[in-house]
Amino acid sequence: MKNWNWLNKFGPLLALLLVYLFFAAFNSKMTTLPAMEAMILQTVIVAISAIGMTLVIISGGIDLSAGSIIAFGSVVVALCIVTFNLPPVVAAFCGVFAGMLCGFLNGFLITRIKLVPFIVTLGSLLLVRGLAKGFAGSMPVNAGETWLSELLATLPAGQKWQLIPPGAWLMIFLAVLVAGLLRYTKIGRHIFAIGSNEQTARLCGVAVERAKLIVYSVAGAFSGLAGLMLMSYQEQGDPTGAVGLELDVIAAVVIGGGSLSGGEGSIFGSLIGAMIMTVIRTGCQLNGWAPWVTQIVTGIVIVMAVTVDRLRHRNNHQ
Amino acid sequence: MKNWNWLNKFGPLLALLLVYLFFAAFNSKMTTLPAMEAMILQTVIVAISAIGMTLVIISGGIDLSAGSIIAFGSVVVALCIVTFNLPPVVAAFCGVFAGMLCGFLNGFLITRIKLVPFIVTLGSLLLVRGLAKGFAGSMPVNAGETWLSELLATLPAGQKWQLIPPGAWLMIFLAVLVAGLLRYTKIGRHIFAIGSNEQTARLCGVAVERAKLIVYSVAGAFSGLAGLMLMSYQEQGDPTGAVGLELDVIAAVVIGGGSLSGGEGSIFGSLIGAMIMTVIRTGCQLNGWAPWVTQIVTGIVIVMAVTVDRLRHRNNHQ
Amino acid sequence: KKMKEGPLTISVIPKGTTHAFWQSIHAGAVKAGKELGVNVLWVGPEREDNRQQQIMLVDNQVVNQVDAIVLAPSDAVALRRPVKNAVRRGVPVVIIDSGLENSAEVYASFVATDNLKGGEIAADQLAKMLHGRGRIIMLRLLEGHASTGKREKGFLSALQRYPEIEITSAEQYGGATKASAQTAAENLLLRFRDGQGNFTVDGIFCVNESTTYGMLQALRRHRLAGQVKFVGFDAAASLLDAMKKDEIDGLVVQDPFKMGFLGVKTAVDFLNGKQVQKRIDTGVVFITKADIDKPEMQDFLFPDIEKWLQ
Amino acid sequence: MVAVKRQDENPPPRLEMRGIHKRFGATIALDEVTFSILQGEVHALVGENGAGKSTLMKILSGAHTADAGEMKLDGRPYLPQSPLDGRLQGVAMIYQELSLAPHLTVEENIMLGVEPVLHGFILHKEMRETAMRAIEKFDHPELKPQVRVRELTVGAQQLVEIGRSLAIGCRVLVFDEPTSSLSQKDIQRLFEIIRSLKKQGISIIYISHFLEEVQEIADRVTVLRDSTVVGSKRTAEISTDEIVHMMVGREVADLYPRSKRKAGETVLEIKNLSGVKKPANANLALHRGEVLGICGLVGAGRTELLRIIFGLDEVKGGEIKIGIYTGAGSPLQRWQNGTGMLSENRKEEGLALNMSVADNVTLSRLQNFGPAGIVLPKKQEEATQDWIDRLDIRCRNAAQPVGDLSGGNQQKVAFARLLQHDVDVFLLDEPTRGIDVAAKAKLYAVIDELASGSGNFSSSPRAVLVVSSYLPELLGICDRIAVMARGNLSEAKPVAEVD
Ligand SMILES: Nc1ncnc2c1ncn2[C@@H]1O[C@H](COP(=O)(O)OP(=O)(O)OP(=O)(O)O)[C@@H](O)[C@H]1O
Ligand SMILES: Nc1ncnc2c1ncn2[C@@H]1O[C@H](COP(=O)(O)OP(=O)(O)OP(=O)(O)O)[C@@H](O)[C@H]1O
Ligand SMILES: [Mg+2]
Ligand SMILES: [Mg+2]
Repeated sequence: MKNWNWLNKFGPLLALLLVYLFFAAFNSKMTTLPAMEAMILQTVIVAISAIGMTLVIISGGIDLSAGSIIAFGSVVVALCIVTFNLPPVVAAFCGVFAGMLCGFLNGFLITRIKLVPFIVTLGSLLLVRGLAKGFAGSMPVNAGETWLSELLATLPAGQKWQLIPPGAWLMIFLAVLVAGLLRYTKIGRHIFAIGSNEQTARLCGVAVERAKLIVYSVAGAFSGLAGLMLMSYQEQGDPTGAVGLELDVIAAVVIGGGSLSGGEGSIFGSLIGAMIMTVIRTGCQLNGWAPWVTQIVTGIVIVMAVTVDRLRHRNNHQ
Repeated sequence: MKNWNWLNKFGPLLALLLVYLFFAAFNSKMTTLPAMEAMILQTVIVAISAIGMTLVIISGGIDLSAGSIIAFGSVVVALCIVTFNLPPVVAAFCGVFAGMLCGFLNGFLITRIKLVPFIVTLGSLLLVRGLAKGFAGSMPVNAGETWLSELLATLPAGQKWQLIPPGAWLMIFLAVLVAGLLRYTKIGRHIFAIGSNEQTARLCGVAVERAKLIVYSVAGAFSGLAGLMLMSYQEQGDPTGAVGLELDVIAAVVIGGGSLSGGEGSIFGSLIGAMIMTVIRTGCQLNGWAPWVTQIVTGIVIVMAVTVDRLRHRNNHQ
Repeated sequence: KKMKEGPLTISVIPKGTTHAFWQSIHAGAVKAGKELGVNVLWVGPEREDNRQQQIMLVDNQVVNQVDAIVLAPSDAVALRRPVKNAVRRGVPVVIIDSGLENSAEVYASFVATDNLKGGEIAADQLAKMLHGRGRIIMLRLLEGHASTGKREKGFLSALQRYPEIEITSAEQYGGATKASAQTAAENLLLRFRDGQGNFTVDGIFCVNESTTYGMLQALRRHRLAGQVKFVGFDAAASLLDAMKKDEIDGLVVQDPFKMGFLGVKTAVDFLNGKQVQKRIDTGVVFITKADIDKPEMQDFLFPDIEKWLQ
Repeated sequence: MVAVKRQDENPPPRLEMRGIHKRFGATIALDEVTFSILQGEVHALVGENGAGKSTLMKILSGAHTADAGEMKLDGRPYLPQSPLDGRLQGVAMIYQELSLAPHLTVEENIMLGVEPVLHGFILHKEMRETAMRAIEKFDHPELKPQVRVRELTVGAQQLVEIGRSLAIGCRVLVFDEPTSSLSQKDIQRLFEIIRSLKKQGISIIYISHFLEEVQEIADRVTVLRDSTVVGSKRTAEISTDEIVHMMVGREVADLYPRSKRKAGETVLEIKNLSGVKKPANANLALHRGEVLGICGLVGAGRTELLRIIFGLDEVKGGEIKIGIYTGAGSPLQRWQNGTGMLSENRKEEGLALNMSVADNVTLSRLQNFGPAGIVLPKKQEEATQDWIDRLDIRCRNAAQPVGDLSGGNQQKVAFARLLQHDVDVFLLDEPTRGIDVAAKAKLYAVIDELASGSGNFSSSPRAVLVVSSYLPELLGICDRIAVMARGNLSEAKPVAEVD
C-alpha cells in the first residue's frame, strides 16, 4: 500500500528519469548543460499550455482548441507590436487576453448551451485557427526584436546565474502558483469536485457553471501565454504554427497522471509529462534518428504510462 | 412530436441542402455536373473512414488514429506495388489488411489492458504515423499508374454513364452494407447496446470484448481502404498525408448525429456530415474565399449541428 | 480559343501561403494581371506538405472554369493527375517554381529557378568562404519536396569537388513549419558541440526560407549567430536584416516576383495562341551583405509587393 | 376559523409547503400539494413510484422551483434559489442516489460548497474541526477525515452524506430512500442517529418504500398518490395495511400469493464455490419448482455469489452445475444454459436506458426475428408487445426508449427479458429494490406462477433464486431460505423453520 502511494506521487518523475537515462546512455551530449537548457526551452510552450489543460482535464473536460489558441495568441501579440505599435508588455497582455476570450467562448458554449467539451473545442479548433489566419492575412507577422524575444533565448554569458531563461522561470512560477491555488483554495477543490462528480458538486451549491467558465477561460489564457512564448521563440506571430499541438499538451497531462474522466491530475505531473516528450524528441534528434523514430517512441511511452497508471490504481483499490 | 421525429431522421440532410443552396446562391458553378462530381470525389476518403468511425462512436469509443492509418494504408499499397511487384488488387487488399491490423492493435489494447480509447488511439496516432514514415523512408512512394488510379479519377468521356467514379460507388455500396448490418443483424444491435450501456450488454450475454475488437478492426480496415483511395487520388503512398484528418472524420460523424457518449449515430448521417464539410470547402474555394473562411464556417457548422441535435433531444424527451 | 465575354481569369496556386517567397510570387502575378488585363485568382493550401489539399484546389479551379492555371506543385508526382485532368478539360497549366515529373507534354510551360544550379552556387560560395576546408551541415526541408530536393542534390554533388570539406550531417529535415525547423536546428547545434561547449561545425546551408529562418533563430538562441559561416536560401526581409547584422553570410536568391509575373504572362500568351518556351529560367544569384544596398539589386530584392497586393 | 384554533393547540410548524404545483413538460409531477412538519418531528413521506416524493423534496431543497405555491420556514417565507441557498437556510437533503465526489477526502466532501475560507483560501484546520464534529457522533471506524471517499464502504459513505448536512447546522433534514443500500446494522445505527437528531430539535423528512421502517421511526406519515396528497396521519393511529390502501387507492388483497408448488429435479448445484474475495466455500442446490431465498447483510457477498454463478465474476475454486452443464461459463453460455439474471442495479447494469423497450427485452436472444442471422425490428417489437400486455408495462409502445419509463415499469422490462428468453433458472438480485407496492405485488405473482408452473407465464415449473435484503419479502415468497454472512452461505432451511 505504502509503496504504491509513493509510486502514485513520483511515478511520472521516475518515468522521466528512466527515459532520460536511456537516451543519456546513448549519447553523452544529453547530460551537458546546453542540452538541458535547450530541453527546458523546448518544453516551455507545451508545458504552459498544459498547466491550463490540467485544470480542464481535472474538471472532467477537454480542450482541443489549445493549439489554435496558441497560434492565435502569437498572432495577436505580433500584430499589437507591429500594427498598433503597442509596447511589448501591453502586447503580451493582449495576447494572453485574446487567449482568455477564446477560452471564455469555449466555456460559454459548454456551460450555457450545455454541449460536450469535445465538440465545442473541435469547433473552436477550426474557428480560432481561421481567426488567427484571417487576422494575420495568412502570413507570419514579423515582430522584430524586442525584449520579448529574450523570454526563450539561451542566456547570454553574463547572465548565466539566472540558470534558465525568464520564460522558463515564468513557467515554473505559474506552475507553483496554480498548483497551490488548486490545492489550497476553494475554487481549486471545487474543480476537483466537479470532475469527480458534477451532479454532487451542483447539489452542494458549487457554482459549477461559473467554475467551468473560469477553468476554460484560464486554460485559454494559458494557451494565449504559450502563444506569446511561441512568438518569442520565432520572433513572429505564426498563424499556421502549433497545428496539432493540443495533442502533445493532452498527452503531457495524461502521461503526468491526469485522467480523462476527471477528478485526477496534477500540475507537477503534467510538467513532467511535457518534459518526457521533449527528452524523447531531443534524444532522438541528438542521435541523428529520423523523426519517425521519435513518433513511435512517444506513442509507445504514452500507452505505457497509462498502462502503468491503470495497474497502480488496480493495486490501490485492493 | 411527429415533426421532431422527422427532423431526427432528416436533420443532417436538411442541413446539407441548406449549406448547398447557400453556396449555390453565391456561385452558379456549384450546380454544374463537374462540380458535383468533384465534390463527391473529395468526400470519398473522409466518408469511407467515417463509416468505420461511426461504428466506433456508436460503441462508445473514439479513434484518433484514423488519419495515421489512412497514411499508413496508402504507403502499404504503394510499397506492395513498387517494391514487391504485387498486382494492384492484391496490393489493395494488403492496404486494407494493414489498416485492419492497426485497428486490431487499438482494439486489443482497449479490451485487454482496458485502457481508454482516447489514450490508446492517441498513442497509435503517433505510432502508426511513425511506422508509415519508417516503411516509406519518409518519402512519398510513387506507385505509377495502375487501374487503382482510376478509382478516384474523373470519368473519361466514354464512361459517363457510370455517373460517378468507381471509388464513390464502392463507398455507397459499403455504406449501404454496413448500415444494413448495423440495423438488421445481431452484432449491429450489440454494438448499439455496448455504446448505450456496456455493463448491461455484458449481462445480456453480449461478448463485449469480441464486439469491440471487431469494431476497432473494422474501423481500421475502413481507414486502410480510405488510404487506398488516398493513394489512388495522389498516385502515391503518402506517409505525411492525412495529418489531422481524423478530426474531419469525427466531425463528419458528429454532424451526422453521432453522440460521443455512445449508443447513437448513423452511417447515412455520417456520409451527409462528410458531404457538408466538402460543400463548405468547395463553396468557399469556388468563390475564391481564403481557407480561413472555410475553417471558420466549418467550425460554426459543427457547433450549430450539435446545438440543434441537443434541442431536438430535449424536445424528444418531453 | 474559348469564346467567353469579359477578361480572362487565371488561377495561381502556390504550395503554401505563409512564406514571404509566395508573397512575392503573388505580387508578380498581380502585376502581370494588371498589365495584361486579366483576373488573377490567388488560392493556396496553408501548409506546404498538404498535397491532398492542393489536388483539391486544382480540381476545384477546373470546376470553376478558369481559363488557365499557374501552379507550383507541392509534389512532382501527386499533382500530375489533376494537371492532366485540367488540360483534358481544356484548362492549360503553367508550372512554376518546382517541376512535375514525366509530364512535359502536358503542361504549357515550366517557369522556374534552376534549383540544381542554386544548390551548386551555395556549395561553391560556402566552400570559398571556408577556403576549401571544414565541417558542414545541411538542413533539409521536407521529405519528397521537389525544388528543395534539387537544391540539396546540387549542393551535395558540388561539394564533391572539395575533398577537405566534410559533410557531418545532411539527414535532418526542418518540417513544414518554422517552429519545427527551429527545434530541429537547435538540436543539430546541440549535437555538434564538443565537451567544452565549443561548436565544431564551420559552415551551414539551409535550403529554403523556413529552414533558414529556423536555423537563424536557433543560432541566435545559442549565441552562435555570426560565428559560423551560414548560407541560406531566399530573400525574406527578416533574412536580409540578419545578413546586414552579419548573422547570415550569404543568400542564394531566386526571383519569385519574376516567376509570378512570367507564370501569368506565359499562360496568357499560351491562351492567345502565341508560341511559348517550354522552359523559362528565372535566374538565381548569390548575394552577400555588400549587395543589399546596390541600386541594381533594389528591384530584385525589394519588389514593391505592397503596391501590387493592395 | 378552524386553522387558527389548531394553531393555538399545536406549536407552529417548522416548515410549511402550501399549494405546490410542478410540471415537467406534459407530466404533472405535483398538483396542489400541501405539507408541513413540526420541530423535532420525524415525518414519513410515502407513495408509489412516480407519485412525486422526490420532486417535492427537490423543490424544498431548492434544486427545482415550484410553478406555483408558497413555502414557509419557521413562519418566514422560504424561497431557496439553489441547493446551496436551501442548505444555508437550514434545509439539507440526503439523496436517493449517493452523491459524493469519490476523488475527494471525507472532510472535503463534508464541507463541499461551504468551505471556511479567507480570501478564497481554505482554512484547513477549521475545516477539519467542523468535519470532525459532524462525524464523531457516528463513531464509525472507517470515517477518517483524510481518507478518500472512494475507499469507503457504502454504509460509511452514507454517513459522510449525513455528516455533510449536520456540518452546516440544518433545521430540516430530508432522507430520500436512505436504507435501500444499507445493512440491517447500519439501518439501526441510522435510526439511532435520527433519534438523536430529533432530540436536538431537527425536523426530519423520511422517504421510504419500507413501511415497517416508517412505522418504527416516523411520528407522522403523509401519503402521496398521483401527484396529490391523499392524507396525513399519526403513525400510531394507522396500520401498514391502511397506508398501503391509501397509496394504491385500492385493497392489495394478497401481497404474497402462493400456488401449489412441487420441488422437482435439481437444476442448479454449486459445490465449495469460492470467488476472489467472496463467497467462500458456498454449497447450494436449487430445484425445479421452488423459490429459494438468500438473505443477509449488504456486503455479505450475495451479489457476488450470483455474479460468479452467472459468469460475470471470476471463479476461484469449486464447482458449478447448471442442468447438464458443469464448470464456469460466460454470461452468454449461461443464457444458453437456460439461466437468466436480473441485476440489482437497474440503471447501471440492468438496462440500456436509451435503447427501446423492445431492444432491452430481446437483447439476450436475438434469434428468430427474421431469416438466418437477420434481426427485423418489427418482429422484435411484436414479440415485446406480448410481454408489455402480459406484464402490464406502462409505455407508449415497444419502440419507446426504456429510460422514459418509471422505475417500476423499468424493472418489469428487465424482468421481461428473462421471460422472453424463456429461461429455466431465474437468478434475481433484489428484484423489488426501489419499486412500489403495486409493482411488487405484480412481480411476486409472476414469480409464484413461474415456480408453480401454472397460469399465464409458464406451462412448466421453473427454478427461482432470489437475493433480497428485505426479509418479509423472502418469508412471503420463498420455499427455502439460506443466510449469507461474511461470504459464508448457510444451509437452506424451509421457510417454516426460519425465525
Ligand atoms: N427532471 C424531470 N423531467 C421530467 N419528468 C420528471 C423529472 N423529474 C421527475 N419527473 C416525473 O415526475 C414524476 C414524479 O417523480 P418523482 O421522482 O418525484 O417520484 P417519486 O415519488 O420520488 O418516485 P420513486 O419512488 O420512484 O422515487 C414522475 O412521473 C417522473 O417521471
Ligand atoms: N453500489 C456499491 N458501490 C460500491 N460498493 C459496493 C456497492 N454495492 C456493494 N458494494 C461493495 O461490494 C462488496 C460486496 O457487496 P455485495 O453487493 O456482493 O453484497 P450483497 O450481500 O449482495 O449486498 P447487497 O445487499 O448490496 O446485494 C461490499 O464490500 C460492498 O461494500
Ligand atoms: Mg424518488
Ligand atoms: Mg447485492
